[in-house]
Amino acid sequence: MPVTDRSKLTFYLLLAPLLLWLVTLIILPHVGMFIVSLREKVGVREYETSFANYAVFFNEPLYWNTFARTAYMSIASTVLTLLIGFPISYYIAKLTRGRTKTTLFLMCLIPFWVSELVRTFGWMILLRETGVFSGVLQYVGLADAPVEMLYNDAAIMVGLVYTSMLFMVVPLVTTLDSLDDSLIEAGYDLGASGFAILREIVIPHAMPGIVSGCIVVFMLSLGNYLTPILLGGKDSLWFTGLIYSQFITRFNWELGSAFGFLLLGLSSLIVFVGLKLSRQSLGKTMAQT
Amino acid sequence: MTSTPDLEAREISKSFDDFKAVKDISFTVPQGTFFSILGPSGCGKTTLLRMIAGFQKPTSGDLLIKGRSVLDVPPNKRQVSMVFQHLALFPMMNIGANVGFSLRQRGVNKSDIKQQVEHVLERVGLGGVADRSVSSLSGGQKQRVAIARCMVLEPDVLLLDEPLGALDLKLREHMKIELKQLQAEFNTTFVYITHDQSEALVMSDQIAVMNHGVFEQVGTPKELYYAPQTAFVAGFVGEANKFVATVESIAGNAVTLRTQGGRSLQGVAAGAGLAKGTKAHVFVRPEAVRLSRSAPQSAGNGGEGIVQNVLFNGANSQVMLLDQLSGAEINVALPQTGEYRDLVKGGAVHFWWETEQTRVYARD
Amino acid sequence: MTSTPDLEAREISKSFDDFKAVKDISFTVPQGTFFSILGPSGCGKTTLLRMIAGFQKPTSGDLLIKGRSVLDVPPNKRQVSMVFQHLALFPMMNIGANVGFSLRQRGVNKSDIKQQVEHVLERVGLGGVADRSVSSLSGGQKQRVAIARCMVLEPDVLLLDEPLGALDLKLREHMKIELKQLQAEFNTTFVYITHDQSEALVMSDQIAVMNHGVFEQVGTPKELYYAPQTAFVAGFVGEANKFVATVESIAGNAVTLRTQGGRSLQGVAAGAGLAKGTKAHVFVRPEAVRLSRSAPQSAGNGGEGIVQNVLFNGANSQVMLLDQLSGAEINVALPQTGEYRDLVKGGAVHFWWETEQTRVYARD
Amino acid sequence: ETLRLLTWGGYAPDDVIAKFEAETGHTVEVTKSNNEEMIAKLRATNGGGFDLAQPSQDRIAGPQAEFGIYKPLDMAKIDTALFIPSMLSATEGNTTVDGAVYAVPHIWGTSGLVVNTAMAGSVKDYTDLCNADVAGKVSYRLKRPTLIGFAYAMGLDPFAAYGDEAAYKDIIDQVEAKLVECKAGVKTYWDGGDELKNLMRSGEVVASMAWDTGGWQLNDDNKDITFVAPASGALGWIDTFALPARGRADEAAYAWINFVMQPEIAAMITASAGNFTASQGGDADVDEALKAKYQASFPQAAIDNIKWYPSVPAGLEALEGAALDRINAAK
Amino acid sequence: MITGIPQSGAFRWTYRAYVALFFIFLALPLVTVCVFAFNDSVFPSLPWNGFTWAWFFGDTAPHIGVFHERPILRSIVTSGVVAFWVALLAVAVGTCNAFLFVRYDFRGKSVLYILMLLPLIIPGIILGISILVFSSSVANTLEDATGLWFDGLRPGLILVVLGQFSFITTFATLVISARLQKFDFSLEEAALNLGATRWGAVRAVTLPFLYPAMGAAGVVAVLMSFENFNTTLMLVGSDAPLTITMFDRLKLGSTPVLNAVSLLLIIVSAFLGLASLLLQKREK
Ligand SMILES: Nc1ncnc2c1ncn2[C@@H]1O[C@H](COP(=O)(O)OP(=O)(O)OP(=O)(O)O)[C@@H](O)[C@H]1O
Ligand SMILES: Nc1ncnc2c1ncn2[C@@H]1O[C@H](COP(=O)(O)OP(=O)(O)OP(=O)(O)O)[C@@H](O)[C@H]1O
Ligand SMILES: NCCCCNCCCN
Ligand SMILES: [Mg+2]
Ligand SMILES: [Mg+2]
Repeated sequence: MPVTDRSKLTFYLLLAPLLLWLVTLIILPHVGMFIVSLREKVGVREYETSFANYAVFFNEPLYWNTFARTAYMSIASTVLTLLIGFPISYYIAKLTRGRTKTTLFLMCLIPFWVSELVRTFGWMILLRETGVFSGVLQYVGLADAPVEMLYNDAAIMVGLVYTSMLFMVVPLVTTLDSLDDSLIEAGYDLGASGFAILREIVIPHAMPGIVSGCIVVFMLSLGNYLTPILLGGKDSLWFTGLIYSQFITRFNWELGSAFGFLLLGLSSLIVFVGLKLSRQSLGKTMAQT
Repeated sequence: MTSTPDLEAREISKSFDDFKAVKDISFTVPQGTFFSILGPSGCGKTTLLRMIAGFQKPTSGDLLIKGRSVLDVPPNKRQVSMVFQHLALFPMMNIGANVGFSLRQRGVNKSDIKQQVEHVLERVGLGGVADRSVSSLSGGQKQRVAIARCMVLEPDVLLLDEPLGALDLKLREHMKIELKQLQAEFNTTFVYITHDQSEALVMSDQIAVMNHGVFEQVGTPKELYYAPQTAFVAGFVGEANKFVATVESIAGNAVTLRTQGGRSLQGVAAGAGLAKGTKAHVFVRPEAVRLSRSAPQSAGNGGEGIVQNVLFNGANSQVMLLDQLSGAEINVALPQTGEYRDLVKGGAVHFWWETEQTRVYARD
Repeated sequence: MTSTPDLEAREISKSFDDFKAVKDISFTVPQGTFFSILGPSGCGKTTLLRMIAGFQKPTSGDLLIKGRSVLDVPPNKRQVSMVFQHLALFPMMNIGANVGFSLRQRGVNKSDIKQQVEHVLERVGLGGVADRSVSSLSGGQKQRVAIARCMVLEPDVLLLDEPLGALDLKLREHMKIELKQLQAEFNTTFVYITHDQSEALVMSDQIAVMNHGVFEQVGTPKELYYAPQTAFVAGFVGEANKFVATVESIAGNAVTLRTQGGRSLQGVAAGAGLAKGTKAHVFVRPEAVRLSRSAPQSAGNGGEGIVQNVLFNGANSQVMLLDQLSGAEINVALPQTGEYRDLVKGGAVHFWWETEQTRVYARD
Repeated sequence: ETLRLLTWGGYAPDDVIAKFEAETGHTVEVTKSNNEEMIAKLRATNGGGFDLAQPSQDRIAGPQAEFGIYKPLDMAKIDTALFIPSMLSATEGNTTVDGAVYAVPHIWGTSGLVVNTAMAGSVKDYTDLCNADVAGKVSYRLKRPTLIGFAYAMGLDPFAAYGDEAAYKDIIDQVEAKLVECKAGVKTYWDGGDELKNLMRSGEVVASMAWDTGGWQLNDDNKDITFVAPASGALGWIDTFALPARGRADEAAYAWINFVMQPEIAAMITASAGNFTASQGGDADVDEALKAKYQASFPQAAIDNIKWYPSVPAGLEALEGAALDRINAAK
Repeated sequence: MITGIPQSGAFRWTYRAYVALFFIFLALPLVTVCVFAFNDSVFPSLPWNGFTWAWFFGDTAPHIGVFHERPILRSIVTSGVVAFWVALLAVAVGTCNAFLFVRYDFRGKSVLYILMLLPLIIPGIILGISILVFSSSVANTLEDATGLWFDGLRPGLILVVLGQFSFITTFATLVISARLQKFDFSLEEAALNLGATRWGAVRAVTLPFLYPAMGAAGVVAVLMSFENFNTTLMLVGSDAPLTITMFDRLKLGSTPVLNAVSLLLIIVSAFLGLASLLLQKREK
């Protein structure tokens, strides 16, 4: 592009909204949040700068246990989503064509055109003690009393996987679609079995899609609030829940900000490690979504 | 030696829904032959090749490799390899891993693989590149790696689906010669698909000209060029002037015709179905037409033309003449000797060609 | 008539960082000329054209259109139009809107636009398509719309950047002739870029052969083909056998040389810088080499060769000979008469060519 | 004007709103909430976004000192004659900061136990919710009233320890241990009154710590369900009217206060919320059935045993919050 | 599609069954939500008490239908207003960003690009609280300094719009950039060559080319805005958008009126989603 021939004015006019957005809505707020997280409350309207709020986190097993639990549940839901979604994506991208393909792909998207709240609400109706599954089990005689399937980790997992599926399937279908069929055929032609082709050709090719799907799903799970709270009930403990309660029921912004920062650190760290392990770059994988 | 052919097709057909892409084709390819299938886009070449490779099941007919039917053999077990149009080199592997892929699938041990890969790469003139990435190669080198990848298994038959289609003009010219040399060196049977007649002519031992799912003619390049058996082959292979004319009389092979513009032509009957009073297609190659400054006293066809256009192109220059009598346009190859280099637009010149060079086909 | 040329470049240059893409080129293009710039990929053709169109500012030098410098005229005010490589037809507009685009920019009123659009479409043989969408046209028709879109403004100069590059072989052959006819009809100056020598030869009045940012030679197609002034032009325009040899003596134009393989050659000096004892490049066109069954008694160059390969390609068939004496490989065009059709691999044949056909250039 | 009212479920029934709108021309927008969220929201908006809030009287002075989210009431604009004088002055006393009064009382009631007597007859006090025979079928809120209630049931006196942070922490620690132990038997922690009612009605929960009114309302549908004042004493609360610091519709807010404190309107609200109001003569028009239920749940001894919330000193809430979090996290 | 790989019948059958099961899994919650919108019971759960339209049109307690629920109707309007502004801003800024990133090379470009992507990996709640905390402190400072009120910086619709805009813009930028990347720059040069001014060329050629992507980005923005919860919850004032209102109801255990709202939402979203797909198809 002959930048030199273009007006500098246009450049600055285009740059301005970007900077305005990033600086006032992303960068400064995070700086501000960090500053607030360093305020230790020492009395009525009296604050001092310290790491006391972070100390609270590290001194209270509850908080870092929740932190760890949130992380591994999120990782588990990411892996599960990948395992369930990959065969589906492969089916759509490689084993169907034309109208069937479009239809199946659309069917994958439809649930996600409605809000997460509605989707979770649906699961609540299905899983609750007076809900559909319990009723069906009793009806067919597999249970003689109502069965409670809500309010446990499995329910949370179902909800998380369900809610994240789109964000896995879309990038996977996109990358698998871009895999030239003749590569797969060439693999067969050269004597490979289906499994060898999956391992040596399909998965390496789909790696950017896998990584981008995993990052997004992981972030969505980690940052989720509704699903754990509505499906997990009294065991819903989720780190975002702690942050919300600091802000919304404890009006303790200082501790809440510290928690927020810790969550941000954790998510960035895990994403960073994931990118390094898979040798992908953020810019490249995110263009997949 | 009349040993069993490497490849034999018996009345093989393929239908998609109610569209018949390949219609009852039979042919045999003897060991070591460079066999080309030449035809326009959509005529069914790829479909035929994919049936041989095992990627598509024939609707009817049988396929034999080394005399044994392979209809029930899956593609990963067939002794045929395929070079894909866009080569289908695995971008996620380096060159060595690409070439060694099939050996790994067979569980050959690592050091043997390494050795065999190096050996076959050397044979295609690419020794020592095993550790480089596919993308670091030029188009022609990629081509050779794709062939090496197939040859490492020593297949009975190598299938190639327009492998030069994606290359640029100069490289394509070069690779034509190289491919033929590689084939001769490996002495493997090649089945080569193309829609470019010059590729087929230059490389092949045998060419099958395909159209609408059938083979119109199978023969050597020279047979196809000098003795095309159908109007389609005459028009598709090589350049030709084409006239429509009405048959006035037939005597044995000799046909007399009259074009719409009123010119009388003498030709040889080159296909069945010609009858007095019917319309016929007449083909004459541009290089068969001779020029002369004065009216020639020959027994063939000819007349006087006005130069419409001189298409100077070095050794391949042509003139376009307007036949004064019939108003037909005639392309004439200018002699390489440079004789008629002075012709200019608007000038008049005599032209003529021999009866034997005038091939007449019934209009279907 | 020595009127002011439509286009004139004076010592024009363009550098990117420290890479000089176009180096001090000067040329003039008289009104109504079909002027081609022919050169290999990356030699700077597009850069030169974009400077003329105004998309790039020359680093130094001057550009004149109809005698007036246009350096300070922005592209949307220059009286030159450009046909882009991929045509750049606006897909969001129908054909009429495409062709009328420039008129709309000038504020011409609607009914006039409609009329002029229809008129220019008729001139390119596409009357009545104004309401159709661009995508409904074939490749060749799009080409003509692109030209019509430029011609509607009656530009002084029409620039074309490899407009045929994206078309397939058969269509390209056809469009060559059509483009030349359109140019003649509009009588507008065309500046045409290509890396395909056959395009340039067939269409142009004048060709500039470009290499590494400079014009190696400017001349008519025949001049370039028969009297190339540099080794690059001799190699790039048309096919040629090329030998490296050492100059043994020079007498006026006549040069005697000896190749590495030991063959003695007689040729004509075709460039400056030849001196006894220096290395030289010798070029001979394949069609200049004659074959004979027995040793010829000619004064030119020649010897006996073994057929390495027969590249049968109809009228354009060639044989590759191995010179028995020097071990050099020589490509020979087979005569169109079909005389040496019987040559087969391994056979021996005599070859010779004339001294005048042997062009010698100093090695730089 | 539009009156943006931040209140509890049932405190602003549709018929009252319709009447108010018809009489005054103001419109009312209701946001349902609870004490913590009211404070949190007003803290976030710095006292903006709403024109009238209804926190409990014990939760006003602390947050006001900390965040300054309310503005003083102009008592001249309130028709004080409409209020029961003892409640008015008690509330004034608890909500005076720096000499300014911040709240007037609206509705009062108690927290205790709602029990399905047919299935959970054994539940007489908060700690009985941990009994094995009701395991899996009990519920309570995970909020400070639960801590306080359990403390009393365990024989402790948390209100007495309000002034002594160490003593209070000790109490909370014991309660925390108890609640963690009880957790396995809890069906779910309820959040809003309607949620609890649904749980009890469907039979998924048979006993819960709850507001008195919920029990009485459930009793209409199912005679087995009723409110029981716990042995260790019900907890008494008064919800108030307070003006957010930056409300924009003070006129409408005062109009609303004076409107709903009229005895006949107060009766309508009692019908909807289930609790009695601080309106002088407001219980005259109240449904006799409700009065009967009240009397059944509260014999004189139980009334005397009600523990009224004193104002919460700033700072205790952080302590309680951490305990609640740990209970929530326990397995 | 790969036609060439033969698979055993059993394998193919199992695979298809798995795919079918997957789609049942996807459809189940939504179908359930929709079906229970017609249950003549005050709880959205079994038993099935017969069919009713009451949760849409009912006007007597407890059977108050959506169309007579003032708070729900109001929050739908609120959501619509928010979505409109978010989409408008996100598409406008996203288009500028696309031009900047696709058309210009400048120092710090890659850093800005990563920053632009960052909102994708910042949990929504953190975006929400950071904006809340920051805007509050700015407001406090300004108010202390000037004695004026800065209500726009306190939780309320403006912050909700800004909060959603802060991450939806990233999506808009990606969608529009992808399209712009496919734009053949020579089209713009052709327009210049034919006498258009720079801005005229962009308007006549580039923007029309981008319209489908801008439209698709707008629809996506509307959908994301409508369903956003995590960020909105932290920034909402007294005007609650629909998801917040529904969440409050859901926590309290509501009547099937929620199912009715959901059904309406599903219909509208499906409609919008289809529209965006059609737009994307037009791109091709
Ligand atoms: N899977 C399929 N389903 C339906 N029709 C098909 C299928 N594969 C090919 N065809 C049709 O069969 C005909 C022959 O196709 P094929 O690909 O064999 O042609 P081709 O000769 O290889 O052409 P090209 O030179 O363009 O590659 C075409 O008309 C094509 O549309
Ligand atoms: N904007 C630019 N910045 C730096 N180098 C450039 C730029 N544009 C062109 N070049 C370089 O200038 C040289 C000439 O490029 P140009 O595009 O003019 O070649 P060309 O003759 O048109 O080639 P082709 O036939 O491949 O189109 C090339 O080496 C190219 O890499
Ligand atoms: N701790 C104070 C509890 C106040 C409860 N108000 C209850 C309203 C019930 N509808
Ligand atoms: Mg094909
Ligand atoms: Mg170029």
